[in-house]
Amino acid sequence: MADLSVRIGSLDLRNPFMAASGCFGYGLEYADAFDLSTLGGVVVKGLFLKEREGHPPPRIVETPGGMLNAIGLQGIGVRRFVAERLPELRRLGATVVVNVCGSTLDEYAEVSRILSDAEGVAALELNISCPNIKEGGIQFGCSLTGTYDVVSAIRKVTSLPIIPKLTPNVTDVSSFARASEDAGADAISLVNTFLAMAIDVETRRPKLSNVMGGLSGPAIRPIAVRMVWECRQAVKIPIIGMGGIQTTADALEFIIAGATAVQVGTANFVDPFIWPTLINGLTDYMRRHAIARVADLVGRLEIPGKEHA
Amino acid sequence: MADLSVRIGSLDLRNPFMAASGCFGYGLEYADAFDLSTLGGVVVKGLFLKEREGHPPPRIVETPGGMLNAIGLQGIGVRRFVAERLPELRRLGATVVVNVCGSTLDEYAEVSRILSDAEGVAALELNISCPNIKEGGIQFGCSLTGTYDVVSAIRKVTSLPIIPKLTPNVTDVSSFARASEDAGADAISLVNTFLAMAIDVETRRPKLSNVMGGLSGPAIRPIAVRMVWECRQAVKIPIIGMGGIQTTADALEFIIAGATAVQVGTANFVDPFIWPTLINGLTDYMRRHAIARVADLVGRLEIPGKEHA
Amino acid sequence: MPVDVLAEILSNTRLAPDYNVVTFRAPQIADMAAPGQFVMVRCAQGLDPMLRRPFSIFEHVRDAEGRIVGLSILNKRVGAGTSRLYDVTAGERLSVLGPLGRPFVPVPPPEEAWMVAGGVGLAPFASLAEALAERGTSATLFYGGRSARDIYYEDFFTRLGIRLVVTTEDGSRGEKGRVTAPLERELTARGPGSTNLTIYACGPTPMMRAVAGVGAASGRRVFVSLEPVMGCGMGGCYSCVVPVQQGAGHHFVRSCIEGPVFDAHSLVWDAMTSTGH
Amino acid sequence: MPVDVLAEILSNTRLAPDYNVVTFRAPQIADMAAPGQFVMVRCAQGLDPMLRRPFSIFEHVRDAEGRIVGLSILNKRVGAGTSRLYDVTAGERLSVLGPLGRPFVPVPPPEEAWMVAGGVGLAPFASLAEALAERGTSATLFYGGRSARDIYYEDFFTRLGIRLVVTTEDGSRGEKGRVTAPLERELTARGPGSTNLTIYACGPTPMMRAVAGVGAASGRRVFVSLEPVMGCGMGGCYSCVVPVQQGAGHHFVRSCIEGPVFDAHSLVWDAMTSTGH
Ligand SMILES: Cc1cc2nc3c(=O)[nH]c(=O)nc-3n(C[C@H](O)[C@H](O)[C@H](O)COP(=O)(O)OP(=O)(O)OC[C@H]3O[C@@H](n4cnc5c(N)ncnc54)[C@H](O)[C@@H]3O)c2cc1C
Ligand SMILES: Cc1cc2nc3c(=O)[nH]c(=O)nc-3n(C[C@H](O)[C@H](O)[C@H](O)COP(=O)(O)OP(=O)(O)OC[C@H]3O[C@@H](n4cnc5c(N)ncnc54)[C@H](O)[C@@H]3O)c2cc1C
Ligand SMILES: Cc1cc2nc3c(=O)[nH]c(=O)nc-3n(C[C@H](O)[C@H](O)[C@H](O)COP(=O)(O)O)c2cc1C
Ligand SMILES: Cc1cc2nc3c(=O)[nH]c(=O)nc-3n(C[C@H](O)[C@H](O)[C@H](O)COP(=O)(O)O)c2cc1C
Ligand code: FES
Ligand code: FES
Repeated sequence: MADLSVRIGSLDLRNPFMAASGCFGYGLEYADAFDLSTLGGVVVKGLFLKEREGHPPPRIVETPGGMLNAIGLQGIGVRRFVAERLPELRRLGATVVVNVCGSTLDEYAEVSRILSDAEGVAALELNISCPNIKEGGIQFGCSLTGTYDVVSAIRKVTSLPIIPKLTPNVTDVSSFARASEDAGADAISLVNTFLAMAIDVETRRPKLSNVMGGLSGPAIRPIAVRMVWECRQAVKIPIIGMGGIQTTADALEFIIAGATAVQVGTANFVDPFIWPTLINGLTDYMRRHAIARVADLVGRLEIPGKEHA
Repeated sequence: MADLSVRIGSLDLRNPFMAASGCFGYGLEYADAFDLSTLGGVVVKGLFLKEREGHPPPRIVETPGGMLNAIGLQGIGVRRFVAERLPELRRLGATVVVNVCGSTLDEYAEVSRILSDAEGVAALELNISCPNIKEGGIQFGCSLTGTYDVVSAIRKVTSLPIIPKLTPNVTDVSSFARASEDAGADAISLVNTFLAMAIDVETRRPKLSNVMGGLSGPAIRPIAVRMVWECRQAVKIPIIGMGGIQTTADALEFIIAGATAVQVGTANFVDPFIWPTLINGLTDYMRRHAIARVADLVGRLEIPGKEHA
Repeated sequence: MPVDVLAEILSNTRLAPDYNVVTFRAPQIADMAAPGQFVMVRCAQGLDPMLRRPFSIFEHVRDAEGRIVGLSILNKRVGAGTSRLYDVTAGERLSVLGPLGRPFVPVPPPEEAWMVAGGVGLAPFASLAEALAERGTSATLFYGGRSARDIYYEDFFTRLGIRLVVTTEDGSRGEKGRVTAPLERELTARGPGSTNLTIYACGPTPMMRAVAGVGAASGRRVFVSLEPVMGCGMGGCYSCVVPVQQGAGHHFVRSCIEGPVFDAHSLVWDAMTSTGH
Repeated sequence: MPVDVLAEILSNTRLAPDYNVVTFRAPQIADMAAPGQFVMVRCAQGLDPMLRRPFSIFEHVRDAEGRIVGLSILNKRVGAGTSRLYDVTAGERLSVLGPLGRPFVPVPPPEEAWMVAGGVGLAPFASLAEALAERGTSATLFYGGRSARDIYYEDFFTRLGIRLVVTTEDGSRGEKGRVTAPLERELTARGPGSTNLTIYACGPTPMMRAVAGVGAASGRRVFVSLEPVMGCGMGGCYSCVVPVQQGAGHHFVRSCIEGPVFDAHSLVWDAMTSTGH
């Protein structure tokens, strides 16, 4: 029987499949549909210190092979999350990763401190890459020093695994992976969404109230896989890969490119019962290829002798 | 009757629809399928000074809503093009734009000089953005000074309109638009393809012989539209927009976002007879909306009072 | 608890150039479904389109013995997904997820129930009408369409003993004009609060807003079923929010799990984005 | 000059769990088509998949009066596009672009024609066989498959007076083993250059390479129809290149316009990427 468990720093996951932030609410929304403890992990919606209303609708629009979203990080704030959601998530045995947001270094640190003091948070994913709000950390995520500063600031206040989530909207994502590693990150996750827009040509207006939004879904997968592969060459810390994963084969592309775990976002909207399918598919693949542990697959891309790049 | 003609610097186009470089051979491949002079313009495959063999197959692979290509700029070289292809293109009344490639500033300049001396070249599109070959100019296209240097070097040797083609694989495409304008470009075109990869999980090998390739097609359209809109705010020179255009509505998204003309690449593979459909669709749209000239549509995105970006 | 059923399509009945009824073999969902709940339908297997689309559960489909064998949806063709559903053929299988959302609560007698439907907004009222009939609640359906072509299923409702008031904008059927006109007239005729009656409305946002207005004016409770764009239907994406009153301002709540049925007076209509037919 | 026809599907005949024949109403294309030419089929309207797929023109489809009404393709299900084509239903319409590429040139008598087909590689030989029969050229078809299940259309060829030599890898039909075995045997029996004969081959790359080898060994001309991945079929994308000899090395040419039929001896087989069934 294949061993699906993986290790992200000090964090043990039952299997490599995690629900991506913002695509799974606070997890509890899915609790009576299935057993949350069967997932590798649940990354909850991005949280600031305070509650946020987010952007007015329309907040999403479908595009070829994907979708744009500009939710604007609506959320209940970290304190209400800890008080009202976390206990139930613990009770259900979910491996909870919190997507940490901030407008300032202090806010990132404060949110992280509160989460470290709470019971039942397995790791912190630092959202320095939300393209949809000015103060959403993208100013940190698009600057190497900004990335370094956020990670080191949070490193000081928590012993939880910290996982900066990188934006794909940069020239060289691997340099951001290195900055994260240098600042003491335990792992990195990528990719967040691609800044994009769609226009209703009949009204000549943007289709999203926020004008721009983030592109996710199968459309971006080949770019995300490339970025994971580039980061794999650049850093030693584990990578959590995501971007358009719909099937086990899609997930395997990320794992073979160098991801130790993967997250599924948009595909969870299309099929909320996707998890058993992914898990069984991976077990089956490992049996067929006689692979004992997922770790034996990570980064095992084989490049025939010919010219690379 | 709507006026479809547009102006790109000193270059007049019958209509805004151009065949994108590398997706239309040297044009002549399509000459007996239809009248090339009915297109706004034909951008021929990228040309270096010398012939190039390109990468071994497989050179393309389909991905969700798009495709990857790593052709490696196979081509006959600028001299053979001028001798063997250009005269026939002229005879057929095609508006010929040549996609200029180079490994060095000198090569860019030399290719440009040869093309300026030839009869029948309407403009030069500078390929500083091919993601598929190390020496394909991407080292210029990903650096602001590199972009500035290439454009000014070519500005010195030609009076033809020069149109740098920008890569989307950068953090801030609008800064490259400005660098191009400052260096004397007559227009810019964007986007080239997104660096990406696909993996065959059964063999654990890349699906392309070149490992990485460029993502094109509908999948990238929302990102490309966003980039055109950003560049529209940044520069005064005309923009030629492209990326996943399949229908007149898709083209209108680019025009409304700020493109004066558009190019169609991948969709030409799916439907080689797409041109009349696009042209009639635009005529029809302009009638329905009582718009006299395409110019009246360019950049006319209307943003409702609410918060932007 | 919602279930996802790869449901066989039992029939596709075209009612007009852009309206059709699709019935799915999904007894598991139909058995649980309450009036006003909805399903998320995956209109195509692949990417054309990719996301599911929300549809009110229209009829409970029964076999000869009256056993529930499935459910139907009333589909109006407006774009990619609804066009696919307009073209489906019996025998095809599509994923149907449900039942989802908070239902209409059918009032018991002596309370009266007035339903107000605009176009495809008729959908949630078939099962609500059945529930009301079961309880013996006397009910009226105010039903507005653009023209006679858009008015369907009248006998379905009359057979249940529902009183029908039909309006069309072109007057080709019933009273000419908006459906809110007869509603307002009858409400004033009744005089404020004279008898207890509750109003249920579904249709284009402006219509629902108007109904909310006349209802408030005559002090009646109004429940509306909203139809915002929905990405997931399960509370996961926060795309479907609508503004509900909070102090002086409003607060965005997810209509897929806190709705789609809302007390009209709790909504901030000025802040509402109107999608719609 | 190729044309693009939104062609009605006249029939879809399943031959086996992964082989079927689809006939299209596309007389404009069939009328112009020569043996070995191909069409680019848009397997779906949307993005599943997006790019067209290349298929050899299999039969010319004729009506009762023998007028050409369309063409058929022999489809083997290997992925997204061919799976769609395996599932199409009569009445559906798909875009078919063609005829494309350089055809086989049928040799005239007294020259003999030997055709070598591996699996779905049979496709181009139906029309070549007809052309040869018209010219009265005596012809043989060496036809190899994995098992009896993969051997079709024998009477089509025998009716044309073609001699058939069938092999299957499991021996469930005809001779057990590779199709190249009887080919090689018969070639040696003939002795080098004794009678003029030309070999035509289509199938998996390794098979075509082997045929090229035995052909060369006995000094025969061999023409192969290659099946690389093709993005456009019109010479626009440079995706379909194959290596042809140039001096000591090779040069990549576009097989969609300079092929798909090539003189096997002009190809650099060592540099050939094998796609295939
Ligand atoms: C709870 C609920 C119940 C619904 N019940 C029904 C029903 O019973 N029958 C029915 O026909 N429709 C119903 N709708 C509306 C239906 O979901 C949309 O019409 C559908 O999602 C449009 O998808 P599309 O791909 O065809 O259009 P798209 O291609 O997605 O969009 C095409 C056009 O339709 C508009 N549109 C998109 N979403 C909606 C929406 N939710 N409402 C109105 N316009 C929209 C878009 O703005 C665009 O202008 C319901 C919606 C909700 C939220
Ligand atoms: C000139 C020409 C004529 C052809 N004639 C026929 C024919 O008559 N009947 C027929 O069934 N097929 C024919 N083919 C092959 C056919 O085009 C491919 O099988 C098809 O494109 C695969 O598409 P797909 O979407 O099903 O597979 P994809 O999803 O695109 O790929 C699935 C698998 O098939 C492999 N594959 C992709 N392209 C090819 C290819 N060109 N050849 C072999 N394997 C491929 C891929 O590497 C992958 O492993 C022909 C190809 C050419 C170039
Ligand atoms: C509706 C929506 C909301 C999202 N919200 C967040 C968020 O709050 N924080 C975050 O880091 N990423 C957020 N993301 C990005 C996803 O977590 C993920 O990085 C991205 O969607 C790519 O994965 P996918 O293609 O599987 O969806 C959101 C994505 C979507 C579609
Ligand atoms: C097969 C292929 C070859 C290409 N070759 C070139 C090229 O030689 N020079 C260039 O500037 N762009 C090249 N491109 C990029 C296109 O010109 C275009 O910028 C890109 O494909 C986006 O447009 P599309 O989505 O309409 O294809 C190529 C694209 C494809 C798909
Ligand atoms: S539709 Fe996703 S939260 Fe309501
Ligand atoms: S398939 Fe595009 S050039 Fe041959």
